[in-house]
Amino acid sequence: MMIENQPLETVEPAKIAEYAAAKRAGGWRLVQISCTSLADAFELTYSFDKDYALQNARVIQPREGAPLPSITASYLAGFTYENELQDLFGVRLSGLALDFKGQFYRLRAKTPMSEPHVTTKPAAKPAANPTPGN
Amino acid sequence: MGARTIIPFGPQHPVLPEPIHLDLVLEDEKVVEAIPSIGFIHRGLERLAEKKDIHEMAYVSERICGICSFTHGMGYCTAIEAVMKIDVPERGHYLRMIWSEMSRIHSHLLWAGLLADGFGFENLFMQSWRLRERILDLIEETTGGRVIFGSCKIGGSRRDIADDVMARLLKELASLEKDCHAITDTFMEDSTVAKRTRGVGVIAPDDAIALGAVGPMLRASGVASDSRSLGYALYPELSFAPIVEKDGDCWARTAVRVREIYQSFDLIRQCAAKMKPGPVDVKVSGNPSGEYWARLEQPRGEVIYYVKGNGTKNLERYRVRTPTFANVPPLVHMLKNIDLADVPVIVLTIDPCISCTER
Amino acid sequence: MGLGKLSFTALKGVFSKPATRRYPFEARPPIAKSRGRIHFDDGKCTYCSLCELKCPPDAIKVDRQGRVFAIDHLLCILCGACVEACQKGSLSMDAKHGEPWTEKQKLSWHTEAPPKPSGDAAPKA
Amino acid sequence: MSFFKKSPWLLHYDASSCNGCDIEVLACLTPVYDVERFGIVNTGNPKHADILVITGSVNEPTREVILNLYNQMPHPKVVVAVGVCAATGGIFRDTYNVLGGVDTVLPVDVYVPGCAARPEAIIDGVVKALGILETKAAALKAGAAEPAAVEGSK
Repeated sequence: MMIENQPLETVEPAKIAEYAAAKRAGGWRLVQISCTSLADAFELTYSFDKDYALQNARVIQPREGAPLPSITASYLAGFTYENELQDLFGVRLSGLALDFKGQFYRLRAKTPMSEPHVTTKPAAKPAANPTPGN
Repeated sequence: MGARTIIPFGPQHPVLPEPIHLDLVLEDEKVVEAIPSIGFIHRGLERLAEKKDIHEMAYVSERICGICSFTHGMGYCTAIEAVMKIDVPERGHYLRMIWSEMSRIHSHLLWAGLLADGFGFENLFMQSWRLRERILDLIEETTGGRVIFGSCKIGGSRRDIADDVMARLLKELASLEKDCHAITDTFMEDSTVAKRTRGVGVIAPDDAIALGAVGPMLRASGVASDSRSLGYALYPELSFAPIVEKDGDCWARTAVRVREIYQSFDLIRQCAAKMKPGPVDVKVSGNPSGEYWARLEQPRGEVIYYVKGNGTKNLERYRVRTPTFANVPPLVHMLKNIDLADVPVIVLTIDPCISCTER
Repeated sequence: MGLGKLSFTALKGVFSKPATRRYPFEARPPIAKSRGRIHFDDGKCTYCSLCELKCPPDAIKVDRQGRVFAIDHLLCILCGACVEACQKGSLSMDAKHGEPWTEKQKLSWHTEAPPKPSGDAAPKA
Repeated sequence: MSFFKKSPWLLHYDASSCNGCDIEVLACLTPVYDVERFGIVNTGNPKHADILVITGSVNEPTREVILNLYNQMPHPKVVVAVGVCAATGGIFRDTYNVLGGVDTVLPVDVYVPGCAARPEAIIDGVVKALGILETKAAALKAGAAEPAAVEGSK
């Protein structure tokens, strides 16, 4: 099996729109945007593809502070990912071409993925009760 | 200019077995805009990685979607194996490729049936699904499940295919391939199918790239992009070339998928010829630490599994970007300035898989 | 479609076997590997609870002290992880699918501890 | 099993299933399983339906849709929960957007186990539901009051 080489470079949050515009001009394809909730920031990764080569851009967006510029000006396809960031994580964005304002996903709880990762197995499992007989 | 009307499409709609909601803005019979809204079947399984350990997540991954289930399990395992630097035995890879190609055949036949139903060709729908049952029988014989295979695990495959079963499988596949021509010829040559699909929902190559289309959508617009060329599993050992059509309309997307059915038959035969006896899995110990973006080609297109391990038995982050999610912007683009009657056909030609999209 | 092909297709339809399986009047022979239902053989179980540990949806509950094995078939995803984990062969996969239920049931089995050959007191029931 | 007096129509809704059970419900209608042998027709209209087949666990947006569909169906009606997700939430019951099985919202008459439920199991479940449907129809004929519409409690 081949393990892909996946270069990762860090980009300032304010510069991401320019970065994406440069990628678009270079003929790259937007592959995905993913987000991980850290304790005090969101760790976003923008992936681009050109001729089967992957390039990742990492953005650390603080929870407070200036909203993240949208990349929908260069990649319209970004609107699904960015609305997802807004709905699931509560990342604030500016300049979205198509803003659903939190209505893209219909959720029980607001921004359910915003909490940072916790590793706990639920103590009480609502599973079968071991009662003798039957 | 007529008055504007908004017609809600879905969530419960006879054309789609799954719920998706579109607000179609109409001017007389013409759709001028479509606004999607998803989330009806959002479960939030990415967050389940906190509660289930890495081995259990393989089963959860398979249940992202019941149609492309095997590739989901395989993609997750590929990502974890890349992080943990696990070397899967050769036979394990070949088995995975055979099952993933079998699931491609079953998915494309299923989709062909749904498309036929979408433009009212009931007979073709029934015939496609009749053939699909034969591939499902083969899947059941080799894996034990019809739609959820449960055959992939971190470190290899959970089952082996015995030689006599393999011989029977190849024989049955050859006969199935012969029978497939009857329905695929209808898709390719029938004038009623062409009337509903030719020139409908055209997407230009540049638009397809800008809007992030993947898989058969992108290939139907003339862009040769197939993640199997990336070299995951043992695809570099097999000879194949991405199938490309140039028109970018519904007919071209149908043609790509129809030709992929036969490509998959060919790939299974190549795998069977190259397979050697040997172990199918390796023992896995330890926990993943690091991150990886695994890219695979599903029946519906490129899929991405991002895993981030922090050295515990639970992943810190598990993210899936499924092909239908990437194909939503092109769908919205295609649904502009078309007739209302073409909406189901266009929606179906992206091969929507909503449970994938919403996870 | 030419007339020749048309009549050929029609004749083929008349003389070929119907595709329909006449379930539930005739069930087809089960495929050996089919994952239909988890079967529990309480004679062999040592209540080690390995299956409980491996079960992804937590459908199995084992009480080691009380020697009770309980499975919720309406939670079981039929992955077979418990069958692979079971060292004693008390769990197996039945090829026949489960019956539909009108009420939720949890099935549990309880066995008395076998008389110990030496020393140890029998576990509390 | 006897032949049925009525031709029961079926309405299928995917609450938040993984598609596996949905496809198997559809497979029941195609040539190999062909439930139309029993007069069962898959309809898209709740006002024509007798049997509500639900796949997948219930989450917040689908809860309202299910209630809406159920209350539009005429009496007598039965609900069949297909697959373990529809019964209990299955492997997804710990996720944040899932409320649980269909019985958290509606009275369920038949549970079909399996992940994904096989077409044979679904046919068994629907056949069992037909028996319940006839009992309910007989009770209505004998003068029993129509059950009230199910209200969603927030």
